[in-house]
Amino acid sequence: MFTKVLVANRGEIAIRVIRALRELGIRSVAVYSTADKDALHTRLADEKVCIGSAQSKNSYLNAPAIISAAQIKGVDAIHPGYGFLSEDAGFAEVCEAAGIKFIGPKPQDIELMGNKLKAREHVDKLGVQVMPGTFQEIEDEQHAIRIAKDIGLPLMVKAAEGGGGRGMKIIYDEDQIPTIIKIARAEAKTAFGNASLYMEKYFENVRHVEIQILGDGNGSVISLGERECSIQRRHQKFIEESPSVAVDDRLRNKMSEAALKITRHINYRGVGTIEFLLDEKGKFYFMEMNTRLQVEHPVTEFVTGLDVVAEQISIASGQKMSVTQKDIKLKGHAIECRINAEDPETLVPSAGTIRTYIQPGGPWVRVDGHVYCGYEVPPYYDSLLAKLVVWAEDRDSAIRRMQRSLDEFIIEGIKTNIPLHRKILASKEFLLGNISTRFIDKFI
Amino acid sequence: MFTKVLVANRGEIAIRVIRALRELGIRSVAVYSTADKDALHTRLADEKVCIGSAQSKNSYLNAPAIISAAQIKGVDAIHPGYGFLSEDAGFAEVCEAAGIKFIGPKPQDIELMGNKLKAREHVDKLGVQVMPGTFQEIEDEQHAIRIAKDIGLPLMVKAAEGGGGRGMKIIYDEDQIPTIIKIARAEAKTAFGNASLYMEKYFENVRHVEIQILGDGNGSVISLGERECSIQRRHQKFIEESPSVAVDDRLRNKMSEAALKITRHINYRGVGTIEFLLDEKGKFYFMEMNTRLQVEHPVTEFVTGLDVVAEQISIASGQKMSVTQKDIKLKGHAIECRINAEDPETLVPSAGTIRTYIQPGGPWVRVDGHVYCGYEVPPYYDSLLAKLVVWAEDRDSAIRRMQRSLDEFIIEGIKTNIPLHRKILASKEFLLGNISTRFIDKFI
Amino acid sequence: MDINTIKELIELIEQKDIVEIEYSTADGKIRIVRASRETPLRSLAAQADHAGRAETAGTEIKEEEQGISVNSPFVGTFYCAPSPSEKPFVEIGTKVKKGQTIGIVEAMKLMNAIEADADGSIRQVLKKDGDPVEFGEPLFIIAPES
Amino acid sequence: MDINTIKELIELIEQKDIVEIEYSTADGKIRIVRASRETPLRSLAAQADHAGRAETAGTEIKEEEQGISVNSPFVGTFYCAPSPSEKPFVEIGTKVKKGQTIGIVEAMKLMNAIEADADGSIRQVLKKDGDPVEFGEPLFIIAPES
Repeated sequence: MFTKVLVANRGEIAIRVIRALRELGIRSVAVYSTADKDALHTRLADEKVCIGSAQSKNSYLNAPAIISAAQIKGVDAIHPGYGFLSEDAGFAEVCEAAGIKFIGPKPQDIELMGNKLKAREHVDKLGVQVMPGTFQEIEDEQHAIRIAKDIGLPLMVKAAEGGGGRGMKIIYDEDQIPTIIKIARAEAKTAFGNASLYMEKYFENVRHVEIQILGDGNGSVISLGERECSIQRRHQKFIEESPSVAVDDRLRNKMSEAALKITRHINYRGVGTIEFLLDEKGKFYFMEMNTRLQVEHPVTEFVTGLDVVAEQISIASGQKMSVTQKDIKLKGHAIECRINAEDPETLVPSAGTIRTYIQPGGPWVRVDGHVYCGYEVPPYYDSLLAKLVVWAEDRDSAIRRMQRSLDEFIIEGIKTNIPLHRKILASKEFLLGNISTRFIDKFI
Repeated sequence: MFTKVLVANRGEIAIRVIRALRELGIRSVAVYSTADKDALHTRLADEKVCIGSAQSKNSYLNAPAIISAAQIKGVDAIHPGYGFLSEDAGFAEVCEAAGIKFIGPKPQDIELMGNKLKAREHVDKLGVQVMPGTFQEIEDEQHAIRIAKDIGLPLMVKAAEGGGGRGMKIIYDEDQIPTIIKIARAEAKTAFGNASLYMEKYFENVRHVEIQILGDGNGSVISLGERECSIQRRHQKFIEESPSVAVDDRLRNKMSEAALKITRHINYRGVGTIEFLLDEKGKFYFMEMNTRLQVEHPVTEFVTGLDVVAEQISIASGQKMSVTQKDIKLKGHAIECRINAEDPETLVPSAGTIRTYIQPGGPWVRVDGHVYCGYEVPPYYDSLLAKLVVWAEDRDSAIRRMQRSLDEFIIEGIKTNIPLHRKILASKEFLLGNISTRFIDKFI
Repeated sequence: MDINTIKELIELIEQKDIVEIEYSTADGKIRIVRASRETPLRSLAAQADHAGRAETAGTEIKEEEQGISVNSPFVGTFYCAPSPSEKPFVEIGTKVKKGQTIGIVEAMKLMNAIEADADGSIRQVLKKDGDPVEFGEPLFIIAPES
Repeated sequence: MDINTIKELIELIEQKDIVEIEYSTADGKIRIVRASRETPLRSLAAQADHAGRAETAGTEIKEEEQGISVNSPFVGTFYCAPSPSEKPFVEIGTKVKKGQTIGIVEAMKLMNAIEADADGSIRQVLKKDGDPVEFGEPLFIIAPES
């Protein structure tokens, strides 16, 4: 097992990883930007290093600074969390070259799945249904128009190097094609350093259901069941649950088999998520794979009883998985609400000082947060303040537990999306499980 | 089910009950003293009523004020929490006479078990081994000396109407008998309104292990397994866990059978705890029964997956239990640390204003608390600030999780016992499970 | 010093990180103290009220109203008359003597007489017949005899 | 004293670590009190330090020491000389010119020259050869030429 690990992230996920490290008896090193000198992750870690200025590119995305920090602190491994450098194959390579274990998949797997076009090709060859769409990048407007005629409108234009809901545009009308292609290309270039685009069919009344997998890099890969993540706003997940009301045992097995086929083939190491689109008839399509820990991993932890982060760290250190597929049984129901610092009406991020912060508690309520009374939310980073996660015997009880937890959560000084979560949780449609990726539009 | 319930308590247990009520869809009414106008339970309840001044006897022990509050608010039932009026058979009777359901056992059962001498007699008759000692109250010093010769020193003098660790004195030497009897009698009179005393053998290297039971009042009583509560200071529980390292399946069944025999015989309704003393040879003795919800119920909730408070409320409303004995399976290991506002060296309660309050979080960590940043801890009540409870697959992992949670818990402005908890959790003896009711003495 | 200077000072105190200004010139003196910043407690109450859950324990009676507040010593039900068919004990303007019964709070079927705390006249009756009242809640304001 | 003087005073109080100013002249007198700064953050830091877990990011250099702090622009390892066998670039008292190399911070095998920010003399060398340094950590204090 590792002796000392650097956590190359901030906010709640840095704290989540530090917690796992501490429980495993591993020393933790936090890195932080000058804007984060009062951030909680720097206080909970055993050691800390300032790596750069407030802007992410100078600190949390600054690979040389992070490697250098790892070297002066003498760590065995780096945990990238999610976002930032977590899906940067180059960073994973540099870590390994510097003799520091990267707690994540092998660099070539990050690269394969990071390029959405290559990933589609890989998955298609294995006989798993992918989203109807192109397997090559779009050459020009004319090419795009031909594709549109082929697969039919509406369409989604995606950046080949995008993912996680970023770099996506919907085309409803052929006339929009030239303009949208132009904008999307420019955005992809800026955001991902790669202007490659591709197109997929856009479905309206569908669910986003994903399978959490865990592989040991030695041929053993298991499924930890599904997460229902259809409640999204601007293609960003907002509420997640496990299990999904739309998934029965048979479908769960089919989706798990597909996910395992994709990952066993590359002998996947670490945690990963296969995102599927699920239609009303129970047909599912591969969308993309995330080769990292997900924000929403706690719902899986609650229903499986497995500490996913401890398992991830332990696998990276060369240990075997503590469980086999037959140990994984989903029990009860878990729901996560992402509590963001944002205006619940306009969804504009809200920075400022937190004057009051009273967390919900009691039975089967988990809060993964990073803010506290008196903390100043800096304007530079993600707006996620806390993940509020509950578990109960069944979905109805879990919803009631989430409602009372949202009622208890008191955050003052900045605006949060708690009122919007309350509205959604109280809606009849959510209660009935009649949800789709378009669900949230009705509430804003 | 009830429509509206009054919670006749304060602090964390009032909040715990309000949470359960809210999840059950029942309106909650908080009562509070003038010292508690900023207390969190008054904010989390749906309604609130000020019932009297700061001193408990004028407010939380003021039965007429509580009944009157229940009447003006039109509630169906009263939940007494623990402490205060929870084991007052007279209060339970007055509630029922006023047409308000008392969420607890039948008054006669509270009375039977409330008088420790009567309880001993009841249990002895059923063939369950009770603590060696007297079945009648001590008449005078001479009587006490005769008993002492009979059962041998050391002895424990207890108040017949005491319980919960209060009103107890140890006698090591015959010469001490007259003095201790005199003091104990005076104390019992003041504290419990009844000067009756009795004597039990005092064992030194023993454990306090209790069985949580749940009865529906219609003949069905089930056991929710044991809690190990040996870590005590001044006969007050400090750390609790479930299961106990000293209890295997066979012993668990035997202790559960004894507990069920005691409670089935009186057709017990609601939650209750049978406290046993367990010696090194695995022999156990009945000490007393608590006819109410216990502080440490969360450890049972964690290992059974059952919401004990919801179950208690639901039974009181006349519903059936949601589980049968065969549904109860203990999974993993849970530990609770009671976080008190007290000096960790002297254990003197510490009132004052909380300047910083940052709770631990993350996977399988539960905090049942009632304070917040800026809250002023009043000097009138119990020093319990929060119960920190963790769960993990096994005891070692649970201990590590508790250690990291204690490390994360930041409370400033008042002194707490967190440093003492840390010391205990880090000790080899605790890790090995070599604990007894005398354990904590080594740490103070 | 004219009103505009004062306005400017107030604006300054509001914009900047200042709590107090004392300023004297030949023609006068002024001291401006900024309202204390909201404490978490206070704002918490505001939030709770906003959520519509917590109810106010009672109207707070300000000292400045220059009356003596008679508060309920019990939780219970307020009655303004000895029985429904009778006239109220007092009305606004009624002259009262210290110790005189001016209302009743019923708790658990017991009728507790509420007495005037001082000689004077009833300035306000804050509760209606049959209203639930909490411990310490103001029932009457008496304007004391001067 | 006019409103502009007051504005200037307020700006001063904000820029500097001042809580209260009282100022009297022939034509008047003013007292300005700044809002208190103490936040829970501060006490949190105290606790963390007390627990012995969080390490201090670096020595804080006070303004009063009247020197210019040269801070590390990188996380890495500090070297005071071009190579182990050579003499340090500077020592206490060494006269330096702005832009002159006075140390090295190595990050990922890259040697980054640390340059003097101003003409002057080295007042303090805060790190020893081979010390790990964080981003923004002070390495030298230069007493500027006056």
